[in-house]
Amino acid sequence: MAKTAKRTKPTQKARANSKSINGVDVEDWLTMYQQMVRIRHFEERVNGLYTAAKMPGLAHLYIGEEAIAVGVCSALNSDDYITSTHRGHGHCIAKGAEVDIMFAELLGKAAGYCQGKGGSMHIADQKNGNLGANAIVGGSAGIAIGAAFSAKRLGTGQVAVCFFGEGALGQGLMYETMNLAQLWKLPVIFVCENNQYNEYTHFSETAAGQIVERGRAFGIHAEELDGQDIRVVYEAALRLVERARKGEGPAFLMCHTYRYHGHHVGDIDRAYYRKKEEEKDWVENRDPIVIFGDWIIKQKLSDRSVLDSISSEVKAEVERGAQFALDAPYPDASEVDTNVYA
Amino acid sequence: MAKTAKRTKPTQKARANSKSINGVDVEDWLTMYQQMVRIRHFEERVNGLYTAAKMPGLAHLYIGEEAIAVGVCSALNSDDYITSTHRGHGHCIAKGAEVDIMFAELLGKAAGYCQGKGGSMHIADQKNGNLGANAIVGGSAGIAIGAAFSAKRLGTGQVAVCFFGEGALGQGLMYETMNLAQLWKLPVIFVCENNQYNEYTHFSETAAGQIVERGRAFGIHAEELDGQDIRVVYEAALRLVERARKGEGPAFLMCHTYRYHGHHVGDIDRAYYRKKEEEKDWVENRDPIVIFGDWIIKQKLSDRSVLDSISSEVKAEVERGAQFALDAPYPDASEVDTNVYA
Amino acid sequence: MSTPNSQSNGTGRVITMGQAIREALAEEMRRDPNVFVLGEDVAEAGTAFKVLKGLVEEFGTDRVIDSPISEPGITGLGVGAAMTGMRPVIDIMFGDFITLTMDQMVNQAAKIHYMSGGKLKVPMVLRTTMGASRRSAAQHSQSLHAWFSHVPGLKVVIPSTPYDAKGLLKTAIRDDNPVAFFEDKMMYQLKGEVPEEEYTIPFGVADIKREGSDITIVATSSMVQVALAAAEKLAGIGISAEVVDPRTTFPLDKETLIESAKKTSRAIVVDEGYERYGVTAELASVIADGAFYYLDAPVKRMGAMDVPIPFSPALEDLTIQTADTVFEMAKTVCGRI
Amino acid sequence: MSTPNSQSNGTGRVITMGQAIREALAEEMRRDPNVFVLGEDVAEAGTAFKVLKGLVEEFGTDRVIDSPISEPGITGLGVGAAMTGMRPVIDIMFGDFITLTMDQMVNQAAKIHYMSGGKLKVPMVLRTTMGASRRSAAQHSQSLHAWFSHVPGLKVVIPSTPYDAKGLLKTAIRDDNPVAFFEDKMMYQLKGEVPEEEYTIPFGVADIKREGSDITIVATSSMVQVALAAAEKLAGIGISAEVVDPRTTFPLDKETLIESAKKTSRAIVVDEGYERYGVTAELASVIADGAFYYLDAPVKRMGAMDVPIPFSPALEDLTIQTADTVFEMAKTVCGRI
Ligand SMILES: Cc1ncc(C[n+]2csc(CCOP(=O)(O)OP(=O)(O)O)c2C)c(N)n1
Ligand SMILES: Cc1ncc(C[n+]2csc(CCOP(=O)(O)OP(=O)(O)O)c2C)c(N)n1
Ligand SMILES: [Mg+2]
Ligand SMILES: [Mg+2]
Repeated sequence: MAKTAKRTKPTQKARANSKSINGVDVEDWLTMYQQMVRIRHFEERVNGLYTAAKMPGLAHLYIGEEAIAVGVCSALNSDDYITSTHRGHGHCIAKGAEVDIMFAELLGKAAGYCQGKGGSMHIADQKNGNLGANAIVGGSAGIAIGAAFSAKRLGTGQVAVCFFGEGALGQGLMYETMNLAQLWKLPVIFVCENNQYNEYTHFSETAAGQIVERGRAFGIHAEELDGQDIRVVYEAALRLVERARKGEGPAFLMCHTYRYHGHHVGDIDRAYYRKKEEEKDWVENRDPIVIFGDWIIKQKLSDRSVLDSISSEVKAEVERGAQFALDAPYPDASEVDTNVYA
Repeated sequence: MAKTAKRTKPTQKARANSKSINGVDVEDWLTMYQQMVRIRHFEERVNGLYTAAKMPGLAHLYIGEEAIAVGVCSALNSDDYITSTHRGHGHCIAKGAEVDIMFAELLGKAAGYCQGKGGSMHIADQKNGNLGANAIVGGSAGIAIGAAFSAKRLGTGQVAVCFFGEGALGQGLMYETMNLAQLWKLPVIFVCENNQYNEYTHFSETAAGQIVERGRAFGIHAEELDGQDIRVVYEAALRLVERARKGEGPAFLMCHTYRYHGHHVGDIDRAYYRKKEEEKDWVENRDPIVIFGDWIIKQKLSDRSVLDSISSEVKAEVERGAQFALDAPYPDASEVDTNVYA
Repeated sequence: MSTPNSQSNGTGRVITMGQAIREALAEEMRRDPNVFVLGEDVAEAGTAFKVLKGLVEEFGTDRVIDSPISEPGITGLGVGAAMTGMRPVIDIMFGDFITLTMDQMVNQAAKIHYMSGGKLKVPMVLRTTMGASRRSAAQHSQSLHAWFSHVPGLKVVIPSTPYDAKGLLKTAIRDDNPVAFFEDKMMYQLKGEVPEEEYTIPFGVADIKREGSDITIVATSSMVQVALAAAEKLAGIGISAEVVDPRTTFPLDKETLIESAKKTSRAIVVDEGYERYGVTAELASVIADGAFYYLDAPVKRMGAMDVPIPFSPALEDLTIQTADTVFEMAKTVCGRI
Repeated sequence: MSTPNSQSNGTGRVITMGQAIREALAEEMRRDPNVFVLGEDVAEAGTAFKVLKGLVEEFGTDRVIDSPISEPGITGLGVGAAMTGMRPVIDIMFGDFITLTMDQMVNQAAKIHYMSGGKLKVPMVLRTTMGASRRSAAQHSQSLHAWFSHVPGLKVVIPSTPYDAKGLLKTAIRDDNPVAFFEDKMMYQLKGEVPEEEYTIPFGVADIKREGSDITIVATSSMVQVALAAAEKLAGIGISAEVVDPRTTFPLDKETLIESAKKTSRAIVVDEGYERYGVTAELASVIADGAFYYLDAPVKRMGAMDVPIPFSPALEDLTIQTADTVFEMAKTVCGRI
């Protein structure tokens, strides 16, 4: 299994022998950068596999939203929990998964994280605390508060993050779980990835009022921020995770973002629901990797060539991972009715 | 069918030839008073029937909350819609139902509003716009916005009121429907009857944050008021109904109130979840009928003897209604499988 | 209204199942201004399956309405609107999401007419999908029509051809009761003859999709094509199979099922729902009871494998019945091993 | 663990079904600190049925937890807690409200083990009620266990005696899978022998509640007492009825059902769920298939009448099977008319 790059969790305090900005080590900023780039390359390869008819089913790409998954997960420990969505590859990578095993899952191969039984929409990586993607919009909110409940009851100090798209705010379960979380001060953070669209419908047609108020209505601490700037996301996540760990209860974080591609890989003609210019504006002016890379260079934490080599290394890793998965065998037919019951 | 008392809907403007306070005719204030007393006597008789083992099943009494149903329904036209709850007798009477037919329903008799098929928890009176009590907590919110949707689409000018207990705020459906109502500016008013308890649990243990914020989170106009004072309820209802009728959208009205009796008629020993003194305080100091009666007298709209005779007339009507129902036949066995399909 | 024979109605006009469904909706919306469509991405997108593409252009966003992702809420809105004069058609994208509508459909829609002693009614349609083999994994592949079929007050339609889909959907929209309409998402491209002239198909009338004399294969929705393919193969070895499609699980045309089994003396039931406690159980037990004295072999059930539907193509294809598995079972039941 | 005979275990200790359930919970909570109970009014009130009265005094409000009226939310919390080390017992007051839990139970709980390739598991119990005749009307009287029984990944328990309830609930709590446990609310006061010493009852083992030779009556939950009363009446006219209680609808002990029917050559199945597409369909078709060559008469199904459950006592009592209706049906099946 390919593991080319060191992926240490950024620590929260500066180390003496290392240049640090905002209390974060340079290596850690670079690790975050690498993770974002890893997601980007992974997703582009997924798109390629789909286009080449090498991937069964569909996939929902995370490209454009990388700063959120990486910013939030970089504030978590490896044993903290996350629950993810149909658009879950980014969360999975950000929480520490290996791309080769992920590709295997996406191709329905036995070597995949779920033996090929789950696929893109159900990828889970329990070793790194990823309790799974979920193909029911909003469906994982109960799992997230349940994990937070366990953490609190067992006194482990773990925190749970519930990632969800703004479309999930249509689901009543979100409100039931926010109420429960706040009532019992559960260590859970609701991270709303507002990429502006529920499938093919703009969120302004589906969400009345101000989204952050949905959290505040339950007395939950809520913030709204630019999801394209990982420094902003990371800083907020660190604070809120810390707060939750100390027993101060849940938080709601609403991040503005954008998905560059279609709702899923097959959603090519998008003009009927969003303008090309809008897409162009986000891609050209608000790309999270560009914003972060430029800042790194401006701060002289590193230079372009280092960033470029991170990118090419990761790209090679991703390519090896895809190849591994393409070559891997399908599960044996006898697997079809195993794991139905534990 | 007993119809002893004239029950005209109070009009919103003062008539020239009639003493009026706050723009409401004296007769209309007295009609409201009469309706509150009718509910009170009806519910006491229901309790008596239960205690005497003459009523099948259970019933949830509305005693103590009369000002809300009457205050709100007095602001509605007869063809406006309401949806009601398991604690629905008050709404049913306030919307214009006859007590004899109601008693027949509660006793499972063929003469009942639903031919005895529905009972206390499903009583409906479509002629007066009552779309039914509902035994699923929060379960009628969809029906309420659906009725409002019809009204808007058909251009009828009708308004729908969704009555619900504060316990229903635990149900995700409430939030889904508030979002839809506000998105599409549906003429619906969400009336929260906060009687402090979800069955045997105080609402502070089940609801995080401030309840009115639950409406505001969706951009819905929300108000909080004293549900024991019908003048306050009525005034607010008039305004909000008017607003909804004009197409200005939904509203959320949270009324503080208290149920004097148990959660249902069988809930006798309540000390483990609420103090006798608390009950006593509401009954003695915040009774909606006493508050209203005292005001009527103080304003010299009427005097005690008139109020007393309203009460005794209504009491006799209720007694005749109960007797009618006790004497009425059960549905024929052949009715068991009719009305399954329309 | 006439109900021309479904196999070959002689019009020569061939359209897809998706087109047939859109036609049915468009015709009913023209006929009755109170019919409207509500669901996620139904308007400009024309649903995730593009089945309704074009509808919003004719009827506008007031009648083809994009909703938030609120299955319980929109179903509830449908119930209330139906009670007050409208005829809602609620679109639930994947049949797996009916889990979210169960309270509104079962505790509200199904019971309101009865609970009100017949005074209120709920003329609404819930359109949704079913069917696996789309590599959509466990939460986007189920065929959960057995649940609604269990519930008094609901009617359940599971069409298998463009012709049936159109005629039955028009009937569903005109019905005064809540009707659940399940469309196999793999069949939207299936083509079949559909006449230009208007028609409806009554509920509770099974359709014999192929006549035969040696064995009865009762099949629903997606499994009808599978059964027809199996029947063709069976003909090759001299077994004459009759393929019967109930078309509605409720009302159920028990008589046609039983008569066919009496005639052939052998029966198999095939459905894409999970096998246990599913539609095959009801159909099999109806036949086993009604044709008891005529049967030469036990009625065999063939549902989907009782496992969550796996993503991997290598596994998913093993979970649903195919022309081959039905062929083999029919051979066995006919004592040809 | 030993499983003494359920009919008469000789201990002489007689307790109610409600007590048996409370005992099972208390014992498991003592044994395993990760077991907790979550539901509406479960703590001081001890549930609406008072079944858990006293539990909170022993275990405190950290382990017997009152919840908001959020069936989807608390079921979801249970799923997540189960995945991360706890053993939640979620209390859903009325079985009618499982409508609200379907997504969490079916799309999440039931599938997580499989979808994760066996890496995650969901050891939780959803306790709920069933049963009519309490004058609680259409939304508080249903027996909806057929739905969960349809779903791969779930196990479903429907006990009929205090003894079974206790032993099966302990097994449910220790099981590593999501288990739905249905308690007939009219049976909480039913008394029966329950030994002092600890025991569990394995899933998937039917219990022969009465031996007989002329006809098999398969009955579940509340219908077991009805079947036993019918058997007693049948004995009076010389018909020896065997009463078989599957105890769990999944896993289902097909063998015992089939063997009994083979022995008696006649069978009836009785269940309190709606008849159509319900539990009786599965049980009847399993027997009709498995005992085909031994049966002298068709297997007859007796479920609840297919109507929303009416409030009026004059009507409600007509909708469920009674000792008399079962007696009459058995007579007919035995050719004694
Ligand atoms: C309960 C449910 N309803 C509908 C769908 C179909 N669906 C899949 S993704 C999606 C849009 C989700 O939008 P959002 O939550 O904003 O996430 P995004 O796709 O934008 O990341 C919909 C409607 C679903 N999977 N689950
Ligand atoms: C969905 C659902 N869950 C639980 C119940 C059981 N139940 C009936 S009334 C009630 C309490 C309702 O409290 P609230 O909404 O405040 O109304 P109140 O009884 O105080 O008028 C509960 C939990 C129910 N009927 N429906
Ligand atoms: Mg989105
Ligand atoms: Mg209350």
